[in-house]
Amino acid sequence: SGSKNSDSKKSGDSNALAKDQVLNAAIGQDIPTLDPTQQTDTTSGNVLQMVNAGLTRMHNDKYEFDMAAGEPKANADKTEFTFTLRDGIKWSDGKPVTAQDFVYGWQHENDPASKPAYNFLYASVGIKNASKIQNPKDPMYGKVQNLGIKATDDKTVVVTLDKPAPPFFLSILSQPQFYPLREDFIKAQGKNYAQDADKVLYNGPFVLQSWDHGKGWTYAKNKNYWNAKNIKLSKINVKVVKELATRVNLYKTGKIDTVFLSGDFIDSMKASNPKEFHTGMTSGTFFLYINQKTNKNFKNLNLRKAVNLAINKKDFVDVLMKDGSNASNYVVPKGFVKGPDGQDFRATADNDELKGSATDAKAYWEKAKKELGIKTLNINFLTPDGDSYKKWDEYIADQLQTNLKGVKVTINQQPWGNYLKLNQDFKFDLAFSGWFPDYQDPMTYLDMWTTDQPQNTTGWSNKKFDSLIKSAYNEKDPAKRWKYLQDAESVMLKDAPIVPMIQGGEAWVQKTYVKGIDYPLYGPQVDYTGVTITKH
Amino acid sequence: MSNKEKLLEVKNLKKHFPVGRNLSLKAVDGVDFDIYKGEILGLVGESGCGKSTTGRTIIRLYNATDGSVKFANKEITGKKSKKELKELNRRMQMIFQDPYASLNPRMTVKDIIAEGIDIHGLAKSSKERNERVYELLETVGLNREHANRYPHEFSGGQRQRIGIARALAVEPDFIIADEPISALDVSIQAQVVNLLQELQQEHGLTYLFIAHDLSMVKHISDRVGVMYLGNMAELAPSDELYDNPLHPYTQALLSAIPVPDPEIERTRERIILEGDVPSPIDPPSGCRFRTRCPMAMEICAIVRPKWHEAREGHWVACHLHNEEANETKED
Amino acid sequence: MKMPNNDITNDMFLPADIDTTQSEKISRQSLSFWKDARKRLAKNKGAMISLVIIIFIVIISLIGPHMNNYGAYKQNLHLVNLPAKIPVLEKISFLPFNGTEHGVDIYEQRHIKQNFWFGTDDLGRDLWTRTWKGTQISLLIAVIAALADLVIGVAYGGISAYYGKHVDNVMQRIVEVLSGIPNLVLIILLILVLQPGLLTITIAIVSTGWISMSRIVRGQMLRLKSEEYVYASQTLGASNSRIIFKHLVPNTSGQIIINTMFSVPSAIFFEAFLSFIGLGIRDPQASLGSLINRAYGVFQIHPSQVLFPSIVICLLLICFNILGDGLRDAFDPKLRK
Amino acid sequence: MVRYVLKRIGYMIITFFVIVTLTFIAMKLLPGTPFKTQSRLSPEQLAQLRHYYGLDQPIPVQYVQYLWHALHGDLGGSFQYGMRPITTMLAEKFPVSLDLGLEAIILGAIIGILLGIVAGIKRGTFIDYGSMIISVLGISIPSFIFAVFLQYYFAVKNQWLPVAEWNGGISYHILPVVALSVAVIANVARFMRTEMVEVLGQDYIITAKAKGISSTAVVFKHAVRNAMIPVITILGPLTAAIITGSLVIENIFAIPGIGNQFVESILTNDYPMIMGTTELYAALFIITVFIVDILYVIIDPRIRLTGGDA
Amino acid sequence: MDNILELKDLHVSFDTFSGEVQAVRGVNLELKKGETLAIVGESGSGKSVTSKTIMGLIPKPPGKIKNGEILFEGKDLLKFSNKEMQRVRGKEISMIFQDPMTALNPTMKVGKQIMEGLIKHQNMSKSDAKKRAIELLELVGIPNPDARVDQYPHEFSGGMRQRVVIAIALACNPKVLIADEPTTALDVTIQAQILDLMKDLQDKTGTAIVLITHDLGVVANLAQKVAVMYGGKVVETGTVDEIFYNPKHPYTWGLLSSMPKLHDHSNKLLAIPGSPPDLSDPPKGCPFAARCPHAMKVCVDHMPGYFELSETQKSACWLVDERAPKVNPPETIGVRGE
Ligand SMILES: Nc1ncnc2c1ncn2[C@@H]1O[C@H](COP(=O)(O)OP(=O)(O)OP(=O)(O)O)[C@@H](O)[C@H]1O
Ligand SMILES: Nc1ncnc2c1ncn2[C@@H]1O[C@H](COP(=O)(O)OP(=O)(O)OP(=O)(O)O)[C@@H](O)[C@H]1O
Ligand SMILES: [Mg+2]
Ligand SMILES: [Mg+2]
Repeated sequence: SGSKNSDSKKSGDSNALAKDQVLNAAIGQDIPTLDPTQQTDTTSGNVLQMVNAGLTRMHNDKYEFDMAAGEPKANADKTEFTFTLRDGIKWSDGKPVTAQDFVYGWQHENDPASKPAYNFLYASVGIKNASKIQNPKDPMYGKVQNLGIKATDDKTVVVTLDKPAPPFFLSILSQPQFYPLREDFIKAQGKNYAQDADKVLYNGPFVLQSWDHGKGWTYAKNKNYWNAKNIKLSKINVKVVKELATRVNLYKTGKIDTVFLSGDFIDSMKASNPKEFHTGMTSGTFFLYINQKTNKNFKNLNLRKAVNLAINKKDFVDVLMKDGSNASNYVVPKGFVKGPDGQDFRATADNDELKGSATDAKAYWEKAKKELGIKTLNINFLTPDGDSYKKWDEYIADQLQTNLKGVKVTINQQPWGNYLKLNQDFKFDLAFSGWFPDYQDPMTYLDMWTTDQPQNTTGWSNKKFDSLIKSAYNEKDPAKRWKYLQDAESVMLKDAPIVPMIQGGEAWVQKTYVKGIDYPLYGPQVDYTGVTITKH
Repeated sequence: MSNKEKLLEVKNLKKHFPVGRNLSLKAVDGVDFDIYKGEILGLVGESGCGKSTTGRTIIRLYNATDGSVKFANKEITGKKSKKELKELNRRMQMIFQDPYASLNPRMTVKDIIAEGIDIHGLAKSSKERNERVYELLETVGLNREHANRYPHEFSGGQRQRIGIARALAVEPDFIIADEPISALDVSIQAQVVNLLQELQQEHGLTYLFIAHDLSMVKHISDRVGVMYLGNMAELAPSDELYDNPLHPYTQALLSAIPVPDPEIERTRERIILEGDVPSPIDPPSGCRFRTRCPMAMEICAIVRPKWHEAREGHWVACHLHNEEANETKED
Repeated sequence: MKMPNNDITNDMFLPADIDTTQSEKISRQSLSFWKDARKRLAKNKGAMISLVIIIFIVIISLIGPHMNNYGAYKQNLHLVNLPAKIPVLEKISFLPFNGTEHGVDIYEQRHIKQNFWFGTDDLGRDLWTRTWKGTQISLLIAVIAALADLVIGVAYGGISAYYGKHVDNVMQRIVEVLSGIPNLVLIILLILVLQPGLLTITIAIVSTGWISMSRIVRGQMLRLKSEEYVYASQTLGASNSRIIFKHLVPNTSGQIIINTMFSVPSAIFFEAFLSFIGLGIRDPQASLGSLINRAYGVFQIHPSQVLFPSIVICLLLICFNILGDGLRDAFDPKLRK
Repeated sequence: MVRYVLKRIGYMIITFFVIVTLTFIAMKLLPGTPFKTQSRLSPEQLAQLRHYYGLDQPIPVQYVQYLWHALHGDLGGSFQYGMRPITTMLAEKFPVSLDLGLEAIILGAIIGILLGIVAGIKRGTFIDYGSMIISVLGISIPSFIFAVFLQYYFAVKNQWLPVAEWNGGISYHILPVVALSVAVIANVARFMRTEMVEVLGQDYIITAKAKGISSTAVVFKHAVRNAMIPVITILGPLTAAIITGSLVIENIFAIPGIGNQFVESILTNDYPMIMGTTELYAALFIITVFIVDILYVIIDPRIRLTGGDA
Repeated sequence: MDNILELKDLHVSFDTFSGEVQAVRGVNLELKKGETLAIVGESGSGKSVTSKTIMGLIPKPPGKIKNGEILFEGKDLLKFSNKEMQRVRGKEISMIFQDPMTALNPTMKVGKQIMEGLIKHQNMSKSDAKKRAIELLELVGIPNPDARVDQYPHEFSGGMRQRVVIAIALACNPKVLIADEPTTALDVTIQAQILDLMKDLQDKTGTAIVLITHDLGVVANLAQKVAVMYGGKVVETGTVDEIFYNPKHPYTWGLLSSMPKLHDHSNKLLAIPGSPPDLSDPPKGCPFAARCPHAMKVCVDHMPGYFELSETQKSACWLVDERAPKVNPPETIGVRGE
């Protein structure tokens, strides 16, 4: 994650450690769920990655082997991997973590009866039979015993895939959906499973010592964790405080040691606490869908370009976001993944396809008007509702209306569920959307734009793009594959099927005595495993 | 008097108000009396004995529970056509007790008085209407400048006179005056009573004059009826009633009234009644008065005394006078 | 006999011609109920000041947005989050109009020449204009809601009281059930279902607002129905409509006006409340509540963004309440002689 | 009395049933579906999910099921919190809200009553005007505005009190309770004053004075008691006000109560949670009004209920 | 001086919306031990204000005592402090009010209301006070007093409540009892009970009574002396016989002849025309002048002083002046008995 301010990244451990290794933090939202099968959101994901462990773990922007003792043995065409588990790995109730726990965990995740929320990751990686098991129309539906995972003994997990493993195979195994689960415990808990801190078993760096719903939770160091000696924090107190202003006040009054900032608090804290202020980038990208399926006007490339260039993204990030977000003309974010050449994807990819100014936008608009024979254009701008969106929507609408005379934008804020429905039904002209990576590979940002992908709610279809993506899928040579992906992105950008807006950033303050908090671009949102508190 | 023409005949009139489940308040529980044309019939009794209810039921403000009321030989209880009702409303009027509550505070005196004129279309033009109002104001001793004022600007006596003017506006034959003076000061009472008397003489009106002040009732009325707990206890010409009260209740009532004459008061013997009037929801059996009657007999608790003419024109409902009951049986 | 006073001369002992009709004369000026109430209200300083403030706010809310040409929706990201600055008043240190925030002159710091009287918001929109536009919307909602309460409440209460018996019974049972629901819950449900917006908010507020009006009207009508003057009118043969419109309605009108006067602030409050929890008017439209909602998160950083709409809304609520109190005192028959 | 109570309970049940039904209908009318990751699900998977949650059943069937489950204390699971049972969540948060609400109402009632008494006795004086100004302000100024300014001044600017949370310490309670009780204070004070003025004008106060007992005894033994009885009647509406207030106060002061949760569930379309909270609020309100009515009957010796209309 | 209570030139007014109301404008009264003085007069003539002033119960503001003395056993009550007044109230002077329905605290047990005064003035223990309360209830003729002490006022009928009010007033054996229209709200039969009771009690305790009423019948029944008030002034005072049989003031005449008599058969009542004066702008001269059929020029501008007609009778009327023309009272006046 080279894009981060250098000083924000794990400042050196030069200072002497404080006696109490306790970190206090606050967050806007309670933990939605502790059940990995139900997890879909970052907060739950973050907690689960702190208290549980899979075969691998994301740390310092790379995967490390966690429950797995080391590199798996792979067959020649990379469709079968044999993992050996570490010695002495234990659940928080003292029982060992076994290969069977992995089998049960993965099967449970794919069992329709457990109402999984995010199990399509299995299909993305290509775990054997996963897509069939998940498809209610398939005869194999729900037959989890056919899933490509086996325990040959207590320590050995064999994973089989439908096709050669993608490059992100090992990193995705760090996600909660691939965690081991203890069958006996889950069955015993029944309905109560994961409802409270003591209704879950832990095997990660921390355990949840307490979870006071709505108030907050406390992590304590997990003494049973195999790597416990490298975990310095003994406790993390996280308070749930909905209002950012209140969280900031808690920080200011010394009640918490770190807090994320947004909006106007960024300027104010930057000014008042410059030494404690940090920004960084995330792998979240934001863009606008342009619906050219039901709105024929948008089939016009000049119009799409006009819309693209009419919005001053720099002002957007500098004035409205201020959190280190980057105005983006691309779809694969910066600093997210390095290629076989060791270079960041963006460093070698096409970055300028959609560059231009408001003047260019006007020119495109004029052309488009002529070509389409229109004078005015009404745009239904669909967005999810939410406080932060309000401001962004307003800005985007205003930019379009100001820079493209004759355009009238109607903002249509909808609750999330409804937003999705309207989006999928193509009932919009522009739609605000964001994308977070499911796995650490450019593909997660690109394959969604192929023809007939459900996520491609633009109606854009490009044969060349489709074939490049297909080639990338089937290419075994990482370098060639890399090239395909970069070309695909370039093809896409030329055609401006969407309006890339920004690559998200994050701004936070942390007391100077807090060292080593990591905010990786892939993996947990905040990684506490390397944190230390120095004397203060 | 019986040769005179009957204007109003009330027979076995009952008015029960429902209170709660299965209970009823027997405000008026079977009263009989007649009013002759041109006379003033007084009605007295203690508070809550059903005087107002009787008056209001006669004028159809309440629907009678039972019994009949004939006005000028026509039955007036039960369903009536709009026209019949209107006619009735013109011929029968009411004056109310509370001079503060009986005038609409949002209307001018003129509109209040003219309400009847408007409803019955008695004036052809607004000029005629005004003239009529001024005339009525003068009749009741007020003057035309008062027409455009509001009720709250008047004193109690003045308001009461406005109420009278309102009733007179439709030129009724019969007026029910429900305690028109009890809210007024002594000196003002006389103003109103005198006015009512003058009007009666001038216009040949008939009154049902309700009051709880026996001396005033006796003063103004030709005949007086005494009510007790929803029943009529006694009815007789005023002087006869005063000189020869038959019912123990009437006797007690008469003796209880303090007389503004120290000498009489010093020597007077009173009959002091024990206790209070029982509840009309659950009245005593037999004679209603028996619980407080100094002369109660066994029969009083069992048989309801018959309403009969004990002497000529002197009606009473009391077992003490029962033997005469059979002799003077009425129609 | 003792003669108490010697200034008295003999000729004074002649009969005086006292016109006895004089004694019936009313010397005071004739006052209708309304005039009387108006006079009383005019005497109530608090109410009059409140009325003046309300009128003032209404006027400014109408002309305010036209007093500069920034417009309510015009964004400018170079002018975001400016504090309030008013040329002359900036000299008065205790007023928040000197363009500084936490001791820093933001205008100077950012080299901004224009003045924004109430500052700007996070999209650089002029808050003076938005505040008054918002006031317009808040007042509009409140007035529509109050009028709707009035119409529905009077009709419902009137019908219920007038028809009485079974109609009344059924209608009152409905009210009883409805009033058992906390109004907030009903309002929120309605807004959720209907989607926030000016009309929805109004409907939601009215959905429970009319109940108190209907109760007052019904109670009043029932009471009036057994007033002697209504009986008097009945004995005169008055038709139902005459009784309703000549007697019942005019005598209920005071109560109706008072209640309407109180439903205005309550509607303003509910609108603000809904906006505050995020169910209010949607941007770019603004109401006082939505302005506060938007700015309250940054209260510590840019206090003026919350301050002005808050002041306006508090002033409105206070003034309407005081005016309502004043009206009640003016109409209250208990105080009448 | 028994009959009256039974009748009231009957009404309570009907009202509650109506509310449950209304809530259910409202939720069914709401746009969108509860599934957050819809975009990644195939239509088949989606149908499957709908089936799991019973959403593919006809609405009347869903309604009956909902009622049946609700009757067994099962209000469903929160969409926002991994299907965590609503009942459990409410049970966790309710005590906090109750605590806050009770503190506010008790504080508000005590201060309000005292203010009202003083204002009523010292009618027309400076004290009277002072307390009436306080109560007009309290009634007029929305609690959220008041809370924001309180928090800024006492916690942020001067740091005399904690900014937020509800940690059990008294100091954590002061600001939210004060913010929430202003409206109570104001309403109670105003009402109490009116009642005091009314009562002090009653004949029995003159009787008491004519007995020669001291003015304090007249005020406290005769006036206050009689003036306070009607104050009970506004406790019902005040509960509603407290509920309204707590929605924002809990949010502003980060108090983990149901109000806080309710706002969150509204903003995240957590339908089962909205329904559950709505029903809890309704029940709370209905029961409070009921208790107030019964209390009134018990406290005021004049009312004797015989079963008819009260 | 055997006057137990004496009022000298008492002036009381009230500040109201429409200016100062001069409710009492120079009232002089005397009350001897054990005697009953009746104050009669039209509504608003200042009777109640006078009595409340004696008790020190005029609300200030809006009321204020502008002038005068109230001598109780020679001491001026108006100079008493609030504490001292409390000792007088209920113990030395007590009061009964017009409306028994509202005169009792609805939320306090009847017994407790009686006990309060006893505990305060006679330092009785609670149990003694309760015993005494029961005795008092028995004394005023309430059956079953043991049970009744623990009941609330609403459980009593109007007549019984008035008895309770009397019991409260008499609890500490006061020297003066002021009864402000004690029977006006009651029915005649109940009124008779109460009047009887009051007479009875006066015989037993020797309390002096100031009886305020509209009803001349009640006056004739109960009083020894009468003061007639009009427009905030006492216009005539004398013994009952003097006032009833030999009144000198035309207002007294009017009062007497506007009431019908049961035994009298004359047709017409004598009405006093017009309405009483507006006390916020009282007439300069005699307050009755505007309604007086015999008014003279002097009456309009000069308030007559008291003409002493006998040792006990005084009248404030110019007609009594020797320069005035001779006017005969209405013929109904002066007829004694049947
Ligand atoms: N509308 C009503 N509903 C129920 N009860 C009523 C109604 N009107 C009168 N009553 C009851 O009927 C009884 C008789 O009342 P009514 O008014 O006729 O008495 P009254 O003799 O006129 O008494 P007063 O002298 O006090 O006017 C009373 O007990 C009264 O409470
Ligand atoms: N608290 C008060 N404030 C203002 N005016 C008052 C007050 N108390 C009495 N008055 C006025 O004083 C005058 C005398 O009143 P008071 O009560 O003594 O009359 P009253 O003779 O007792 O009449 P009533 O027979 O009706 O009881 C009236 O005009 C009345 O309006
Ligand atoms: Mg009556
Ligand atoms: Mg009086």
